[in-house]
Amino acid sequence: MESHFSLKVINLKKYFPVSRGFFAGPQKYVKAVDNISFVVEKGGTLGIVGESGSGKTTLARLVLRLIEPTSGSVYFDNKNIFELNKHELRRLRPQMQMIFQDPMASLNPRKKVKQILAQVLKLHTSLSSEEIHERILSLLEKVGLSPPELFLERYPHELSGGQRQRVCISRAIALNPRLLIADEPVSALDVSVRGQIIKLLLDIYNESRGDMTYIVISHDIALIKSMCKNTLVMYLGRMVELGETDRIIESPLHPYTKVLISAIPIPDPESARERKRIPITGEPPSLIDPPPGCHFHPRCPYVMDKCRTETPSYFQVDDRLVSCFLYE
Amino acid sequence: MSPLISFIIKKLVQYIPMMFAVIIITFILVNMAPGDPTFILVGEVGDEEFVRAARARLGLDKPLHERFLIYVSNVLKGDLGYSYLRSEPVAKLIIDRIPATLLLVLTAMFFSALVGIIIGTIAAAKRGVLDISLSTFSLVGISIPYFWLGQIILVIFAVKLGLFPLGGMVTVGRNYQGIDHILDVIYHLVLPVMTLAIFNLAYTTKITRGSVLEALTQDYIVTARSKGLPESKVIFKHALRNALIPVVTYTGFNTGVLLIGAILTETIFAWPGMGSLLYDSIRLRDYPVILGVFIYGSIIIIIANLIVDILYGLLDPRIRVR
Amino acid sequence: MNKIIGKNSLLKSNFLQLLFKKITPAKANSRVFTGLVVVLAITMMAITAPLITWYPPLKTLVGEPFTTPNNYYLFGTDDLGRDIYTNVVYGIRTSLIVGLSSVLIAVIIGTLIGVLAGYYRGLLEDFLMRITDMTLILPQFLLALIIVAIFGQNFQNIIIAIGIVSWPGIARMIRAEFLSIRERPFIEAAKAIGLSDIKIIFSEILPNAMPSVIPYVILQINAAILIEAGLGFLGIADPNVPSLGLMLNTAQQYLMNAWWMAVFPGLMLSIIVIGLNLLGDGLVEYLNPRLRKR
Amino acid sequence: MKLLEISNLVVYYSTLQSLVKAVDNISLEVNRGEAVAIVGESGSGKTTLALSIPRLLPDNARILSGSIQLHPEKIDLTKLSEKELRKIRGGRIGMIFQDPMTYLNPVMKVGDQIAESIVHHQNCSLKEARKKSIELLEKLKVPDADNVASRYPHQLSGGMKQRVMISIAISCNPELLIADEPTTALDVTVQAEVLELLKNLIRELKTALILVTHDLGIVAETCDRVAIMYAGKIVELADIYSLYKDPKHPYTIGLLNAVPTIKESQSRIHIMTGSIPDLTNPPPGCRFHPRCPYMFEKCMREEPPLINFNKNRYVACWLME
Repeated sequence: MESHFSLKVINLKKYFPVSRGFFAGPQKYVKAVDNISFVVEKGGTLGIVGESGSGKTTLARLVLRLIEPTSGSVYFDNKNIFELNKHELRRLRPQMQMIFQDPMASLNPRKKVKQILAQVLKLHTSLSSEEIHERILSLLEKVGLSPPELFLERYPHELSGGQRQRVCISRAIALNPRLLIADEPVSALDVSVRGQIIKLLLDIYNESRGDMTYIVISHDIALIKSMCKNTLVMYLGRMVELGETDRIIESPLHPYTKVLISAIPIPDPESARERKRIPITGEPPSLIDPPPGCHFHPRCPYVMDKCRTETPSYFQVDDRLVSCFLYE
Repeated sequence: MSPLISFIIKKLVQYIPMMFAVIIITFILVNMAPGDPTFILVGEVGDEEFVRAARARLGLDKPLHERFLIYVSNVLKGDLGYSYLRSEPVAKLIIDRIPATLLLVLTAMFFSALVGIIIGTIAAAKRGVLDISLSTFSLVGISIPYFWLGQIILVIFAVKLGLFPLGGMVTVGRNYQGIDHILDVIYHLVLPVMTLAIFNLAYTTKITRGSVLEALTQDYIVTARSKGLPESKVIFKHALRNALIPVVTYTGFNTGVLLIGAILTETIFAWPGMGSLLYDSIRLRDYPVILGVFIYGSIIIIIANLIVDILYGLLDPRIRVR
Repeated sequence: MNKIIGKNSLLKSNFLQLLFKKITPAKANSRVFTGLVVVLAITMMAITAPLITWYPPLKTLVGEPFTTPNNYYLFGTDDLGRDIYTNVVYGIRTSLIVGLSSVLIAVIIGTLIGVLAGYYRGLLEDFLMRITDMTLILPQFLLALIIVAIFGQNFQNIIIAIGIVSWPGIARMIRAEFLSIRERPFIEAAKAIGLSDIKIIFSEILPNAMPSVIPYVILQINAAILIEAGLGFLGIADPNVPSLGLMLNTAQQYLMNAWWMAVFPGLMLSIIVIGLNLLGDGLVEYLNPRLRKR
Repeated sequence: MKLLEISNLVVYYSTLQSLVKAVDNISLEVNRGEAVAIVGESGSGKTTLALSIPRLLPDNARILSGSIQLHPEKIDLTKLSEKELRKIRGGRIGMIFQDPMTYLNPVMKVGDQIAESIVHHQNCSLKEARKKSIELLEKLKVPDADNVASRYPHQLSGGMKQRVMISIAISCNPELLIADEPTTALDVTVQAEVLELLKNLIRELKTALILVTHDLGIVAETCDRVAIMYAGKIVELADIYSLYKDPKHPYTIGLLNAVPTIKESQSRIHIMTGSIPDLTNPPPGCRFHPRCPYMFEKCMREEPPLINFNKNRYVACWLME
């Protein structure tokens, strides 16, 4: 049966054991990703938004099987990637690629741009070295590094931040992946360079004409708004809201989403000073000992008794899913 | 339980297996030795009756695992064998010598750490002035082997200049008592301590300087300065406190080096410690004593490391919690 | 001093310029350079030993015993009438052979254990690191001493014994490097493109670990040379091989009247150690990216 | 009423290869109780400018010329002796830094770190200072301040640490608070809270604020005036209402539109080409010209001065001529 889902994540969990001393009690876990499910259609775009410690990066690594899950499954083209053996997985790798937050750190400092790209191509294609050279040139051109000859022999430290991220993008798209995950693709870059990279990513998406599925991870919902149709909001490892990005920003349902959106600074003094901010106190609690019930309850302005003991399941509101008892 | 106490207990638990490791390693080595292990465990003894008795006592005719248990229990009881040549139990021989060695090591350590930390901090604070002479001193001090340095010091200060005694711990033939005895020991202590301390001083100075320099580049130093604190406070209260953490680690790590240094130095100055004992035992092929020195030396070093680990926890609150 | 060496030496050729072409703090650079010059000079002496000495090593009564240094016996003779100069030159050879070959053993064992522990983690790591930590804490020198004492005082055993006691440091270092490098995103990127473990270890991690490991290995050679000399000084040495440490052991008995027997071997030993320390320490600073930024 | 007057300040960094002109001939005034933002990207010299006021620059930086006068006495901070300056640092000028983790001493209890400053400037006993530091923390809405004061930095969350940092800065009621990217290391929700606190605090204490940041969003909510810096120069200086409504300098326009905001639709992202220039060798003429869409011939040759063309508005661009 042909499915139009490119990616289907079902009850995905990743618990990291916490190492404790000799005299500690029972083994504790950091529930970095706690029971997350979602689907992305072929050619669709999904943004994952959350603050530090929300588990969004862990989720991305799981979806690419860079780490093994505690439980759950990820179907990529109807294949559960966790059931693949090493060999099959390696064959699937070119189909799913990732762009990392810090372009400097995600490039081997001892390899030239040429070597970095050639490595990918050699691994997954049987092109001759001339063909590889040609491909590298066209790839560099495609990500806006022109003339490409200028960049072939450079080491990562000899590039600017934006150029490095372009190299990372060219590595990720070298083999025409069908799933591209961008983890905070611009947050390590200078403000004036961010626009260029966002545009490049959008161009690549548009050029693929519905072949490529995008997942963008960020703490910045504005970035996700500019790139993704749908958004998944995470808090302490759990999904709190899932739905269309514009709708979420316009009328957030979950109290955390509301707080998050009202906290974003707006570069316009008049509306910024008029805006009513939802009061919130405290900070995201420790991941090792998260509060029982709804993880957000200690900071939630709408907290009820129930929230302190029971974990809310997902409730459908219009075409959105939200994990909050207010919508029971 | 306070976090500090549980931290200390945790450390103790970590170090006990190390003590066992020493015993196990010794046992393995002895049993892997070519020929008859009796030779090594008992020594090169002519007396057949003695050898037979010793073999029985050590269970050398029994299978390996039983022998191991006997060995471990012997060592734990403090029974390291018997030095036939000196007609004394090995343990007693060594334990008698430990205070002399420790006196040497601790005196050298105390002086070099004290002076080294002060010079190192000043050198870091006033960069440029002392740098070249200090780095030369550090380099040479670290590089010259103890045993040669000791010989040179002996030739210069004792043989040529005659300022200090040629060796020993007390002047032979004069039974000094009380304060005179202490002064006499100090008089004999000067040259060997000097030999030992130079290396450690050079090393501590170097580590302290580097460590303070490193600390001075940290962001919290800017905060301290932004409070308007005088530079002396910035250096001694903020930088040095942080910089001491690696210094303590290195000092602890150096105890081993220093103990070996003391063993070598004692040989030169005929200082009646473990080193002289070891040296004589090597010449006389008194294997039980050699093994004993290894075991006791290792235990001293393990204890020193344990102390350093605990100190480390006291200095750095971040370590304690984890 | 560095300037003079720099001008006169043949070494300031392409090789060095290649090595130091990137901007470096002048101080670390000149230390590496001086160290390299000293080490190479000593190595040359060791290699050309037969050409620059006149007497066979270890041969007794090539001159009167206890001859003071003069034109024929540059460093004098010892109690048995052996030429000290000849034995010092051959002693350097011994030191370098012991240093290099024992560290080679240590590097092989250390890399194997360090890589296994650092890359594969888990129980294997716990086990290997426990062993490493235990071995590391033991007094290396005394351990080497009893190994040689038990297994016999020959040259081979000395090298093996020193190799055996030297690996834990290297293993720890390599593991630490692996642990930190494998957490860096470019390793994750390499996994994401489907690189195999072997390739990740050898082409991604190891080259990035080298800058920290190489200076450490050099300092380890130094330690090995000192252990050999120390053992010799305590009389644990192969009597058929010239050894600086053993010479100092002999000299100890005649310190009162034959100072030259101690001075020259010790001086040479110190120079080797100084050279290697300069080189190793300089490289630590030179290759440390954090220090380099300043 | 003027509080601080920076005139023609030039700060250089010497690196191994060359000199970097981090701050190049900058003049700026700050009035009492006023909140001024210095906005720029990395390498614009904004942090250097801020740090040169209390002279907390790294060793390889040098104030080459210009003056920084503190009113009303008109003392020139660039010429003051270290000893005199120490009275001002932490006393009249408080500092808040970017990363509260690295800027707090890891081996000192946070309460002591606050108290230290109080003891130094206010001549009181350590006991009193400790009491005051707990009061300060309470003022910053730190729950259980007593307990927090006796903890080490690593035991506190980012937001708590930044509050400790702020307590240190305001412990002696400074006339001027300099905050260098105070919320960059924090999460959005925590950032909002800390900014709110900071805003109320400066209003209450009537402290002037210099806020150094790259985020124009933060500025809009907290400051009265903005200085936009690019490559060591101020390119635009304005009160925030007119700046956001009607940005003049092409760089300011670019910066305002460079990042998507939740208000606008996708298509509005404006793309600034190129990247930040290398300050060892800045472009001649207007430093922004290689990236400027309105660039003309004069821009490549001559450097535009910062011209006042309307009330409190200053722009350094030949288009304004």
